[in-house]
Amino acid sequence: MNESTTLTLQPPALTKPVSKADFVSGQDVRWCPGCGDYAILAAVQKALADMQVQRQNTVFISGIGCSSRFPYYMNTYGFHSIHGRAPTLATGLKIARPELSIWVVTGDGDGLSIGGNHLIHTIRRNVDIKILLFNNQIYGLTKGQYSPTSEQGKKTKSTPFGTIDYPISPLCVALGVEGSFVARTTDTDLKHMAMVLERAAHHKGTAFVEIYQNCVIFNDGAFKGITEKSVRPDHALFLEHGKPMTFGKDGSKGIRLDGVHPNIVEATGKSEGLCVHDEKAPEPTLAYMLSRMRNPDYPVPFGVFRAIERPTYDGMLVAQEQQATAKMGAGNLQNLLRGPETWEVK
Amino acid sequence: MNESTTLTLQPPALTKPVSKADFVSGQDVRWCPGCGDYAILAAVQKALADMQVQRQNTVFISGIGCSSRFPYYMNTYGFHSIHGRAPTLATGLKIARPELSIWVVTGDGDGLSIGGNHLIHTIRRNVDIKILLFNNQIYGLTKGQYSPTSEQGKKTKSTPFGTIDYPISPLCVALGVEGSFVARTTDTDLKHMAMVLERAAHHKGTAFVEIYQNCVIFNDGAFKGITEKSVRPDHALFLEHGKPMTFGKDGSKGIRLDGVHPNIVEATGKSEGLCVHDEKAPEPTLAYMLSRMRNPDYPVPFGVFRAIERPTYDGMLVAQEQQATAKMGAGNLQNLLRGPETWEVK
Amino acid sequence: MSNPSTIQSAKKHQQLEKVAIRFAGDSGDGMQLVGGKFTETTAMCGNDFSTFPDFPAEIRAPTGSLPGVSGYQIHFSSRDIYTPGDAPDVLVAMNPAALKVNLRDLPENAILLVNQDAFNDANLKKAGYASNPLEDGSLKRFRFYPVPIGRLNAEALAKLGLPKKDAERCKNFFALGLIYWMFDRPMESTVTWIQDKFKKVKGIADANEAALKAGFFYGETTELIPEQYRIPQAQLEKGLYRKISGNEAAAIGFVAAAQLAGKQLFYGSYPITPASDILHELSYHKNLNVRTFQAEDEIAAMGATIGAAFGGSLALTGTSGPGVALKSEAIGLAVMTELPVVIVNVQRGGPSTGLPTKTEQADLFQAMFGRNGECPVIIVAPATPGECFHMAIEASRLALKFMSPVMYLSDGFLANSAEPWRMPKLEDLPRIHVEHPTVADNFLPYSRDPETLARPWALPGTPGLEHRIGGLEKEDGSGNVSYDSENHQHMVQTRAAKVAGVAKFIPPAAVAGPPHGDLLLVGWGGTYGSLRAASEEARRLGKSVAHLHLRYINPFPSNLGDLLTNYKRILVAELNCGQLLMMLRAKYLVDARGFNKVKGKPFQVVEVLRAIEEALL
Amino acid sequence: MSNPSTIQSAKKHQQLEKVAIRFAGDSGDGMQLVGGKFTETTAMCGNDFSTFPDFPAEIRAPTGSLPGVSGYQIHFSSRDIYTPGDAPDVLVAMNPAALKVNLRDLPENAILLVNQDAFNDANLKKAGYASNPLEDGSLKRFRFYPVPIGRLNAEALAKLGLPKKDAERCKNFFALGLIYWMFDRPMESTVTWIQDKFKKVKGIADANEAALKAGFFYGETTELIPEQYRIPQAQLEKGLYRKISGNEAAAIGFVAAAQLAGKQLFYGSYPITPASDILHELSYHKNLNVRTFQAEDEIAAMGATIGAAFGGSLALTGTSGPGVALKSEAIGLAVMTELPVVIVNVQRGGPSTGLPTKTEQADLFQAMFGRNGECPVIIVAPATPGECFHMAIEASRLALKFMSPVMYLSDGFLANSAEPWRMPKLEDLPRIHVEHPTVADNFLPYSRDPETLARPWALPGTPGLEHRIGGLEKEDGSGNVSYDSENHQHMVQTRAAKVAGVAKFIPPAAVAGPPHGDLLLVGWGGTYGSLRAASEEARRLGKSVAHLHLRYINPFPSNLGDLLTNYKRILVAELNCGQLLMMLRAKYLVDARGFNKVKGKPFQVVEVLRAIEEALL
Ligand SMILES: Cc1ncc(C[n+]2csc(CCOP(=O)(O)OP(=O)(O)O)c2C)c(N)n1
Ligand SMILES: Cc1ncc(C[n+]2csc(CCOP(=O)(O)OP(=O)(O)O)c2C)c(N)n1
Ligand code: SF4
Ligand code: SF4
Ligand SMILES: [Mg+2]
Ligand SMILES: [Mg+2]
Repeated sequence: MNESTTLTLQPPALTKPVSKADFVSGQDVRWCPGCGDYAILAAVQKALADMQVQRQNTVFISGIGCSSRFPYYMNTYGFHSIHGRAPTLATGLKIARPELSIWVVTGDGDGLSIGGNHLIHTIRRNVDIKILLFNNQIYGLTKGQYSPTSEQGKKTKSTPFGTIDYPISPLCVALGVEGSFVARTTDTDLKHMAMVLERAAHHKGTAFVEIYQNCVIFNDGAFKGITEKSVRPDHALFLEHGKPMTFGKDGSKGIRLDGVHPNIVEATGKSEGLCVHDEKAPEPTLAYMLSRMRNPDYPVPFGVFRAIERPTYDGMLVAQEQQATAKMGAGNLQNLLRGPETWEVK
Repeated sequence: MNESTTLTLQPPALTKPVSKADFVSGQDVRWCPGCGDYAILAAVQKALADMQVQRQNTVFISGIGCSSRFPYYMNTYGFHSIHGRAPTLATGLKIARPELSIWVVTGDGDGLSIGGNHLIHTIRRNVDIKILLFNNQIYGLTKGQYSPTSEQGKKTKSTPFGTIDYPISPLCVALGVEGSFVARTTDTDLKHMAMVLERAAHHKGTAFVEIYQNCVIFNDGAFKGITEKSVRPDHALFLEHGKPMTFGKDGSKGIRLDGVHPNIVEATGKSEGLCVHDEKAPEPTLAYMLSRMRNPDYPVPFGVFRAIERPTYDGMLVAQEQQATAKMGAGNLQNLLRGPETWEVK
Repeated sequence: MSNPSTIQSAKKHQQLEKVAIRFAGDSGDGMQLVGGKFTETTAMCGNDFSTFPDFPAEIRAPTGSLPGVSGYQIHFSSRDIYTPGDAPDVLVAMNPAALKVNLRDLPENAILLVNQDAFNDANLKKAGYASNPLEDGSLKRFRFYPVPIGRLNAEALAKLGLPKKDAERCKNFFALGLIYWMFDRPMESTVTWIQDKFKKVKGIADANEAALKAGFFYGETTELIPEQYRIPQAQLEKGLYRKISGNEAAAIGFVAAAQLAGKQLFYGSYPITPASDILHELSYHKNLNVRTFQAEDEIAAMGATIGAAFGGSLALTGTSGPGVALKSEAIGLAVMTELPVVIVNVQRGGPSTGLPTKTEQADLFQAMFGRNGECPVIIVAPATPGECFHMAIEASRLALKFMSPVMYLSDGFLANSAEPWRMPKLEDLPRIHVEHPTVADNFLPYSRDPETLARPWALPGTPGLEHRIGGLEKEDGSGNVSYDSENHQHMVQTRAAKVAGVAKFIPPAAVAGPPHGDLLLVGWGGTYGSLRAASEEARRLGKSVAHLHLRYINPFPSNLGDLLTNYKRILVAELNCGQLLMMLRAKYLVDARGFNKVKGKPFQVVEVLRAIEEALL
Repeated sequence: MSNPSTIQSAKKHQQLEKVAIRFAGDSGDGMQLVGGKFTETTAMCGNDFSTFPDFPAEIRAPTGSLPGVSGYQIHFSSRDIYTPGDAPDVLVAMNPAALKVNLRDLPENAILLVNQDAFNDANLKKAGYASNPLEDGSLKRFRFYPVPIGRLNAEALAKLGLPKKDAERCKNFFALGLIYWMFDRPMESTVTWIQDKFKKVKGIADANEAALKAGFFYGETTELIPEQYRIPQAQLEKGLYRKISGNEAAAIGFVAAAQLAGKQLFYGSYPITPASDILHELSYHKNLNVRTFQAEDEIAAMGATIGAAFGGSLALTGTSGPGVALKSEAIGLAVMTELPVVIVNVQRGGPSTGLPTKTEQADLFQAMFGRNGECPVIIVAPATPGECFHMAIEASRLALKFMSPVMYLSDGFLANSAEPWRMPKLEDLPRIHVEHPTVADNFLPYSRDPETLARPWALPGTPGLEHRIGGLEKEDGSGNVSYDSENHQHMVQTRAAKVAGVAKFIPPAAVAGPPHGDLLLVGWGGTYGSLRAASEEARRLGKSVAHLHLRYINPFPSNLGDLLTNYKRILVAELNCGQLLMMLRAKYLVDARGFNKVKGKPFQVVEVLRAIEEALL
């Protein structure tokens, strides 16, 4: 129905191979030294090169925020739009040009605060675009107010006594509207990022990826307790389809279900009875359960939570257009002007 | 922390008892004859009277849509605001006046299409307001375009060849952002509606209630297959806390879990092994699973999916204000003007 | 202007020049339907006509209530006609509420045809009548004909054995039949339509046909109504005609524009009265390279439209005033990124939710100024329903030529009003030339065409032209983000100059009437008909009055300033508090005065005439 | 105006009237900090001053890059001062990028103090210098002092044993010390601040102190810099002073207004540059009955503000232009429901995202006209940072008195610029009288105060006053939904009349300068300082020029039309393309001309002076 994405990922034989450097736009990168955005930029550029993506058929669209400067640094087509609205531009562009490969880059404020509605509607429609949400749990560009993902009690510029908002989980939100591809990765793990990005690129439909991203200036170390090498085994759970869910040093711990409730159990050696990850489960309940696991009670899951196939919005649109045209015949402007009824004045 | 809602529900001894008629504003009701909105209006007026709610402390706020005309017909304070924004007015009012009992009335278009973002942020903050979403799976007021809850393939004014959008489930969305009270009822069951409305009224925090509502003009019979007396037993599942989930004639069928997946089983007589409803489960996974059950594969659940207690936004706000004041002392305008540093010119 | 006195002393088959008929009843009474049928027949009879429906904001307010009244007016004539008529010469009132709501518009001696069976106590009460107006003599100043439509209709259908409710539903056709007789119109096309429409339920089809004929024969056989009128054919320009409303014309106009430009038409919209019909219409044309997107809100619709424009579509969005408010931030983005988008605003009564089903022209300021920063857009405004078609092509042409957002200001009156429209020949429509760069050498996304100042429209998919745009200020030429202060000033001026330069590519303004004179009546948009009729009437009365109607509002036609100096006085008539007026005064420093009305209704010809007369004192 | 020539032939302890110093360096170099410290010391020394920071849009662009340069200018004087100074008399440049970015503003003979250690190849390259400007003779036209600040600072701190990186971070204080010496300023208060600020890390505190002193002593002991200057105390009005920026003043002004009205202050906002600091400031004042709400977006912030106003708070929202665009639909709702809300727009460079950290006055049209329908709001605009306080009280007073939205137009310059502010005495501040109806008999939510046309503000919680409001047109009096056409016209006129009537309750406009004359210079909002200074200078040069500065823009003060007739020419100076200009021309039909600048920067006094001179030709 909609094979366009695949097409753009397979370069025609005659095109000369692209390298990571081909994706560097040459504009000065203006993030703070040490910002996690650099790692993500490098990972995206590398992943696209690895997949031999065609630059001219690729478009990066962002909103506003530090993260949203991303398109300037990609030597593809790009659109740095307005705060929260990137998914809407992406949807319009995809409808007009289904053959393009379209990526949305957004932040936790851009995507979940002002842009939350567009995000959920894009995901539910399953428009074939890839959404990367850089989650640094803070508003970076406006200099440090809390965001919808900031932990409760956080003291920020706008909450000197601590926030009282409950944080939102980007993945829960995506699953609340039946995201067909939902994943999480982190700026500190280039290999994992590459894997998730490639999976997202190949997914047909909306691919929603949350990327933990460190803001060195306003929220430094937000994910240290999860992603830093030394604590990672005990605090992160790496999901693999069809594999039992284990974590801890040498897979010493595992997740077992009690009803719909996940329990942590000892798991050394044996994996029986452990919950087996099924990213293809038609119902998203398991993915939803996983998306709610967080420190300190649970390890934080990384990887692909859900990846199911279902017709894309743009695919169905084109199909409907073709069916309608097949049925009614090609349209004719003169007939259109004529309308249902005419009369002649002589 | 926030006992305001309870207060307004308990009239002082001196007030004379209110009747359903007291809640009738006397303005001409302008819905189409036969519209489901009438039943909901009557149910709400009756429920408030039954709870002896004080009219002057009650505010109904709506957006735009047929459903959003609701406040005009309630003899309480009321605000018919603009499309999709009712939760924002309610939030501001609740922050300013936590002692008021505030109800939001919205539609599937008003609440989930243009207003989706405010809805999810209000729910996640757990602002102590009651949200009634009249779901008729259509845009009534604008004369029959599809809404975010319309079933796929629906032919409407704006989709003569059928919609290609996947519908959104209001309850999944509410659970995606951790709604503390999430329920569903229907305009065809006055008793059930009354029960759910009373539960919502007594909940401290955001109570989100989806009400199936029949639009006789543009989507007549949308829920007939679920809620009509004759088919109801087989197509609806009425949830009760602590009770096994059974449905069908004489409770002949039940829901049993296979992992996180619900299966329909024969259940006559015995209820062992059936999934027991737990609206108080700290994790919303079960409620999420239920919210995804739909015809024809499953019966559609009605009742309270989730009802947990957690501090409200307004409660925490007031508490923080009190703590800060206790710590810093009552503020002083002159000190504020003075600022951090002064000097004198003599 | 149709004047009731013209039909005052009518006899059998009296000939009239023009008549305005208003059908009024409950929302459920099918008044829009029979109005439409009468219009079609009128069209076939070769009259010029203009119609205007007036329906309630509620879908279906309680039966018999005042807010539930729905009306449809048709003005038809043997000569050119410009408006649906100030006041009806004939009013058909199907119930007390319809009578009450419409009576105040009815001039003395007008024909008043009433379904007397609906005047029972319950209905009288709902309409707030203390006594029955049919009996208390209050209708004496009209030529008043009470007809027991309910009973006659029931009797006529009795033999068909229909359920009572179904039979009752046909009474609108009874009324139509009676009016057909009164104006000596053929029933054939309506009968054909009925049989086709209800072909699946033969019983209903036959019942409606029977009701229609019963009404006709009732007129013919009873002596109750003494008069019958004939309105001869109009001398319309030769050609193939159809009936068209402004929304229909706009919709197909944009389809035509896309075809003329060899482009896909993208329409992103969120339903809103009175613009939704454009979405409905466009969503049918899947075989004409039209892609419609019902967005989650107006902001999304605007964002998607910008995305589609970036992708190379002729990208359009449509809404009404509140929706434009929501789009305004994103329109600014389209201005900054210099992408060709057209924004249709079918204006309605404001502010806020206002009067959603009523007409107004109060969003001109919003179109001009309703964005942050110096943010100019091109503004056009069609003047008649049919012109909605041509201005759609114009709006598209300008957007594509200048790589600029264009605001297209229609209104609730134009949207729903209908008139006969002579279909243009395809070959007469102007091709729209669009170019996309393909050569990578020295490509600069913000280089400019020296003539139009437009930047190149490089499309994703073109190898070597990869570039990035956005809402931050851009360096001219490269399009890179620039915080440079001189560049900012330069770009602000360039964007302004680009829009100002459009004046060189649009037709000069032209007046109807004397080239010099005492008064220039200035208007814009949907008020054309009333202003045109009033100014013609004024000239007929010997006044030195010309009429200037603006279709291009930003920029103004370049000869506008000069034209204004040719008249002693300038009267700017608008359905707002003086928006164009302010722009003219500020720009040309002329002491123009305003004639303003904000009642949710079009101008009446008589009131404009009166204003002209007062302005000439 | 400070002129470099005044310090040209300086000797030890030369006395000057005024000086402008600009500190410039990398975003990470702490220029805002030392600028602020210098300002505090200047305040203690009794000078009048005005400051303006100029920081990059990026949080921290790459070290050493041009977009990463951050600047802070202070203009201080022994006399009244109005602006932060057109051009610096002294520039401190901490690296090549800072030099490059600021050099074009530096007049000949100005003092240029450079950290020569930062001029290595890497940094030169980042700044795009082909050759080292310190060595190629290009700086000869300045009084140029290269100082090895990096090395000197390192040496001074060597004995403290700090990590190299930490020591290096102190070099801004070295520079500050040197400037303190140069202008003969005491170091005590800065030393106290340092020790307090870093009291938890004694090593850092001592290092910064040592750096500061080293800089001072370097100036004192070396012969490198021959001059030292003294700027005597200014003759300021007696009283207690503090330093205040526009955003600070606005924030505490609204707190004060709420207290004066006996109301809770509600502030609903979504962060946006340059308005966020108001949110930050207000969120502290939990013990002053202030409730802040960081909403999910600007629409939610506006909605919540309306909700809070309905509940009886003094309800405020704040944002910048793009945020106002988003709020515009809901502002219309506030107009229709006639609720008292204040909308603060701290204007920034537009259109679209534009130049977020730069100043501009291009949102006046948006404030006036940026909504659907006829939708008038009251508009006020503070003229100086300190006045942001008083206009906050005024805005609140008008909103509450007239039950109307009020737009408060600040800008990026006012927001961040600081000046000494004489604290008002509490008892001098005007109480704001607010009444809420409590009697149920004959209560009508849209009845009107005959004097102000305000409707009553009945609060939820009041028994018997239950009522319902909304965005549909309302019947006057009852407030019920009304589709009646006469009522609509009446309500549109009433809302307009209400806002127009505000003119009776605001002070008349007053000019500075001759009451009649050759030229009237008109401005509004944050440009006051430059216009005031330029017009004073023009009068000093013998020109017949008066200055009129508007704080009330809608409605205009009632004497404005008359005032305009007293001058031969009118020049309207604005940081936009002529928005107030257009309003004045349209309303008063005067041939006013515009002096306009849209560069993201305030007016320079010299350029206004030049414009005045040209206008007089
Ligand atoms: C309409 C509008 N409102 C507010 C802003 C100000 N703003 C810019 S970015 C931003 C939030 C950025 O946070 P996030 O999306 O998390 O991105 P980050 O900077 O953290 O990468 C805000 C509030 C804006 N540019 N436009
Ligand atoms: C900003 C704005 N956009 C669009 C509209 C038009 N509009 C009014 S109600 C509505 C949808 C109503 O659907 P729903 O919320 O489901 O309510 P229902 O009428 O079905 O009860 C729309 C699109 C509007 N009033 N304002
Ligand atoms: S502020 Fe934070 S998110 Fe933004 S560029 Fe700097 S480190 Fe990165
Ligand atoms: S259109 Fe539908 S939802 Fe609206 S009032 Fe009529 S029946 Fe009810
Ligand atoms: Mg962020
Ligand atoms: Mg609905």
